[in-house]
Amino acid sequence: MIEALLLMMGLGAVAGTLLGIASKVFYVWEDPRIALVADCLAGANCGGCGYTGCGACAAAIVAGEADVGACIVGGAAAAAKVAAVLGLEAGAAEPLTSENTCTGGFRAPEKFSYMGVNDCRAAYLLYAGAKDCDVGCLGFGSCVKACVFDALKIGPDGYPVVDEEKCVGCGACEKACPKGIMQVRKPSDRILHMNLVTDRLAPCRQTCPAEVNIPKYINHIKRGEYDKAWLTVMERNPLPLSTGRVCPHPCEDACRRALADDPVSINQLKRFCSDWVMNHGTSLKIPVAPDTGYRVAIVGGGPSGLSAAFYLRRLGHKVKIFEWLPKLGGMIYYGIPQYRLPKEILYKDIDRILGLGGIEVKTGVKFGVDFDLESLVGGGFDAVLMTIGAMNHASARIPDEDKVKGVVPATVFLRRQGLGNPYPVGKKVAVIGGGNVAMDCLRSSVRLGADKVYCLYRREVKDMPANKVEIEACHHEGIEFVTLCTPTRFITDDEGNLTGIEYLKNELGEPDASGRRSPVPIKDSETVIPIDNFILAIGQTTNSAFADEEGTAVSRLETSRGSIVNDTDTHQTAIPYVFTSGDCAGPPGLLVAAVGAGRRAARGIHKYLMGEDMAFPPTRLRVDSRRMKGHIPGTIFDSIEGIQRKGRIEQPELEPGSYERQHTYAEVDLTVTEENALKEANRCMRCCLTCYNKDTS
Amino acid sequence: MGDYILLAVGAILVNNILLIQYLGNCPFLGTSKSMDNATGMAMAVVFVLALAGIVTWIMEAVFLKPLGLEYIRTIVFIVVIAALVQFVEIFMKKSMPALYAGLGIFLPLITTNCAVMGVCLINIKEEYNFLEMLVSSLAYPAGFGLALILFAGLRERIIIGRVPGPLQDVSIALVTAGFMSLSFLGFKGMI
Amino acid sequence: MRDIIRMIVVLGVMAACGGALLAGVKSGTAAKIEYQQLKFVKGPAIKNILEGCTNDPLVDRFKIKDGEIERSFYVGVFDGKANAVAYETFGKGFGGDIGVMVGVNVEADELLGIGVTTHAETPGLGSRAKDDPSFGAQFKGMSISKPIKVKPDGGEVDAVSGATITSKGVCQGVTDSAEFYTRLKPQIVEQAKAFAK
Amino acid sequence: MAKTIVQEFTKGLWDEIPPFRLVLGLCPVLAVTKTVANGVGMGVAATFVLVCSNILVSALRNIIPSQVRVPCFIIIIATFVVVVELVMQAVAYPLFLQLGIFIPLIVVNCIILGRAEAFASKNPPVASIADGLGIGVGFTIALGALAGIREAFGAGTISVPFSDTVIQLFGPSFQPFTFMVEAPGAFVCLGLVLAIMNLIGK
Repeated sequence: MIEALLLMMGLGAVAGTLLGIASKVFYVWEDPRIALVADCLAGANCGGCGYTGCGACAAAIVAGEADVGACIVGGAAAAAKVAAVLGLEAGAAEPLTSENTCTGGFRAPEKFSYMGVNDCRAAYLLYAGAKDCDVGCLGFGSCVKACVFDALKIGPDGYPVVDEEKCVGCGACEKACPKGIMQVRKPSDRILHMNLVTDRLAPCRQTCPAEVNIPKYINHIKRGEYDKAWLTVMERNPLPLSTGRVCPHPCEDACRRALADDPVSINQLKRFCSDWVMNHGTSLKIPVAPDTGYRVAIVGGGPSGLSAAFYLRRLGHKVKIFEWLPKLGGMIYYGIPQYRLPKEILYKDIDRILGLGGIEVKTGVKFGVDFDLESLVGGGFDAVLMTIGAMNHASARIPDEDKVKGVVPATVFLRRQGLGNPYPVGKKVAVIGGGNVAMDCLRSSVRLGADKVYCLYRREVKDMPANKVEIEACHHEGIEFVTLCTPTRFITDDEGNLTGIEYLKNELGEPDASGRRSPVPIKDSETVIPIDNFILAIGQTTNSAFADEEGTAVSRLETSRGSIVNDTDTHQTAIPYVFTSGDCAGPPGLLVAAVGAGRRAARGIHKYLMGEDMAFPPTRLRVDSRRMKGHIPGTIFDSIEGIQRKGRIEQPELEPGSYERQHTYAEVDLTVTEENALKEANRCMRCCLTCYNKDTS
Repeated sequence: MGDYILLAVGAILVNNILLIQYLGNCPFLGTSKSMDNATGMAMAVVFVLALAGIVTWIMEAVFLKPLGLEYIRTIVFIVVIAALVQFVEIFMKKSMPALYAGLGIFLPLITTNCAVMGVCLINIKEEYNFLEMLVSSLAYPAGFGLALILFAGLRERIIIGRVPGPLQDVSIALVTAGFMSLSFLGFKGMI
Repeated sequence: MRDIIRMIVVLGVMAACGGALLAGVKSGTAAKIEYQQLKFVKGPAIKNILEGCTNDPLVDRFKIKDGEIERSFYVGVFDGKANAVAYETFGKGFGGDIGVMVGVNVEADELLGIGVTTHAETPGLGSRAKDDPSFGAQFKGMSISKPIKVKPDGGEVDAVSGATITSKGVCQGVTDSAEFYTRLKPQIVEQAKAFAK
Repeated sequence: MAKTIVQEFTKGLWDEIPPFRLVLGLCPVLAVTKTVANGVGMGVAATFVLVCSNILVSALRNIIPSQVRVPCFIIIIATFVVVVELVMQAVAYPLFLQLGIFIPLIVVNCIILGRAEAFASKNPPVASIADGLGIGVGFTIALGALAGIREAFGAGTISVPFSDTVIQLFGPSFQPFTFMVEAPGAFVCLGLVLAIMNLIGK
């Protein structure tokens, strides 16, 4: 009796001493979450999970190798607790969610008839599966079987559908899929992802400079989920109200539907869903990653800077925007006239970005005058993004163009309009240039009271880089196009006021590098148009004079024709912590390109700050949306079959010739009705790389 | 010498601890999903059993038998094994991280592995002397490893096979184990 | 350091409580367990040897201290007289000790029979010494005072075929038991009387 | 989430019945289900240990330091296992001989340690009793059922637990399907029962 007692007591004491001392002497640090997760597990060390005991299982869960429901004994209750622990640590705002990236399913053609085991991994062993598409879903639902939360089903179209309510982001489906179709990602990961040639991308999505997931948001609209459509857009484009109004939508040029009838009116649909959210869904929450502790200064509050600020903030960095003008928006505030993009609408976009919190704004301060790189670094910023735009105008090489009264650069003309102090114009106005800026000047002049407005252009109307709809609108508003002309001389009165412009007529010669035939002036074809004002709108350059000052940090920046040279992928400049994007980093481009560049810059800065590899993977997809080149091979078709022809919806606009149209800044283009939006959304064939819905109405 | 070989063969094949004696089946099903885990587990069991066999045998010879305390053998053995395994784990984690990564992570699983406890009890029940105990403590886990690794090979194949819904996973694994057991039963005539 | 001490104390106290509880249960169940073991291990052999007795030999038992060892004797009552006892002895077999239950008529010093209780012999060969009733039956009526041997050794017992060593071991065990039986006989007779009816 | 005591009990009978739903504690399931008597005996022994250790673990859950939690649970469980061992020797010695090594091995049965860790160490004693009893009864039923199938096919009999009675199911011409009572039969039979359980669903 007493022996038993003593023996057991001795044994317990020895075991306790041994373990107690060992746990101190041989102490090894490990992730504290492992212990927290281990506490949630059953602790039986039974090995039922396939791991070697609860500790190993917890370590695997924390490392992301095992899913949160790995513990059989603990069951769903333990899984929920583990998910809570991990969620807490990973940041409550950064939930992992699963997404199916293939929309093929039954519609995707097959190479051969597969009669084997109903399992994706087994089917994959045979020539990578029967689907014609190399990256398409095989549809046997290995992911569905892998999901212990019942959050996945093979949907009616033959591909898996995620139930977002049930999905905990455990990652089991991603591991089960041999084709990498199921992607379990945090919102941050999705923001950082750039189009790859291995992705499942419709032609429109490949073409969009901002890489918006167009088929997905149109599909949301189709189902009446306008808020989800908007959130999808916001993953790539934080200025949807603005782009929805002014984007020249290169995506529509790639739309496969155009081969049957007309391209889907993608931009109008984007505008529709963003307007709907503006009017209805103001409480929608945009996820923001937990703070990283880094601060980024953005010099210039234009579209690229705003886009970068938005994504940097969503990635968890604090941002401060410095803007020299009183309002944010840059060229889209001061450049695009009210009738195309009302300022209050633009500010809805900007307010939404600032509404994330953690983005400070300082206006009325100019780089190189009020502050410089040294003061930013000294002020505790870890990286600087320069989005200073292109505010200098290009010369038209007409003598005395900067002396004659009544001659004004487009940037000044438009900015004064934006500041509420419009440039006074006479009865007759001429604008030189064929881009969208020229169109804005032309149409603004009409509204400022000019009776006769001329557009001077050295080539023909079809060669103009401006949006077709803009040119058409100019026609509607009575603007006269004087094409194939080269202005040579200003005609002035005695006081130096402009009274007319003399120009030479052109003929077209050999095609130049851009494929357009270059204009050659015809001798002795001088013609004079009487005008009161002349607006120069033939291009802009960046004012990077500050980089020439010796002895400053910023002088280490390299410039080329005024633009600040950067790595076009990472947007990093010669100074590692300085990045540039938007118009100041290259030839001025589209708003949507600036938005896309802003996100790329945000990615570059994020990778730089986090010490990760900044370079793009070699599989990066590079599409030239202007020349429509560089698409994934085999995704641009010559013809499509079986589509019932049905025209696109019209763009609703103010009645041409009406008082509002000619004399006020009321918005000209209007938002489509819900009925029309649904009609248009249903025209979308929800294309992917090669397959599409053939039965689309 | 012959006796020891006979004992070893008997322990590995004829009385295979997993398939004939039904011991250690939880990790058998748990760690056989992948070959890597199966190999690691097998090695860890050999290692721990050799240690546990020696320690428990000494406990029996030095304390339990002379004091007439055989009736608390169960509790003494399990406490000794649990403390031993935990100690080895802590020690290995710090001092031999490389070995720990390959072997050590399987250790906690072994505390509740009935194969370990079972062999220790068999050693006592069969009244093995020290050498016999050593042979048995190495041969039984060798049999465990053999069956586990063979089974893992089969199971990696079964995962992609066309298995009827209700039979999937553990169910088909058990049926497969049954047929493996049947083939091991064939060794019965050897000794 | 504090938590180490707490660990040691908790583990030690818990283990001690466990030990105490078990010791308690053990002492509470010891008698019962002994009876159960007798009933299922030695019981069949005893019943076989003392066939026809009017009492339960498993209950009517006594112990005699023989130096270091304590020996149990099971009393068989025939015709109201406690004239038979059974006791266990051990012989060396092929695979270790063989337990042999020996039944003796105290009045005549004659064997009533023997039965193997525990053994570690080869199944199917040596184990037949236990399972085959004809082997045990040969011993009936032999005198306890003379050495008992198998036929190859010049005795009268037919060895179990294929298990000569086992058979020899059993005979050796019985012969050896005669030594302490003779020595303890007075006490046996004395104690056995108490069970007479 | 809070379940009533009744729910804690009943979940062990179907939703989480070991070893079918919780695939744990397989060794005794395979080893002792040759006859119904053995199976049920094992189940009762395990239930006793489960309930007792659940009570004690639950009562002591705030005293035990977390680093030595598992060793403490093991001591508690082992103590009750030895109690069962002793009591079984005293009252059901043949069963003890039949179950042999598997009685001490209850101590390493994952179900018991698992319930101690997963449930009893986090819940008050009354709920823990219900949980232990539920899982234990479920385990017993499962063992009994499996043993019933194996014994009926393998030996043509059903042995009644806690008595010597053995019921002959078939006539004398019955050829026992010995495979079922051997080790392979145990694996196959459990696998098939598991499949049937999956088929029925929860």
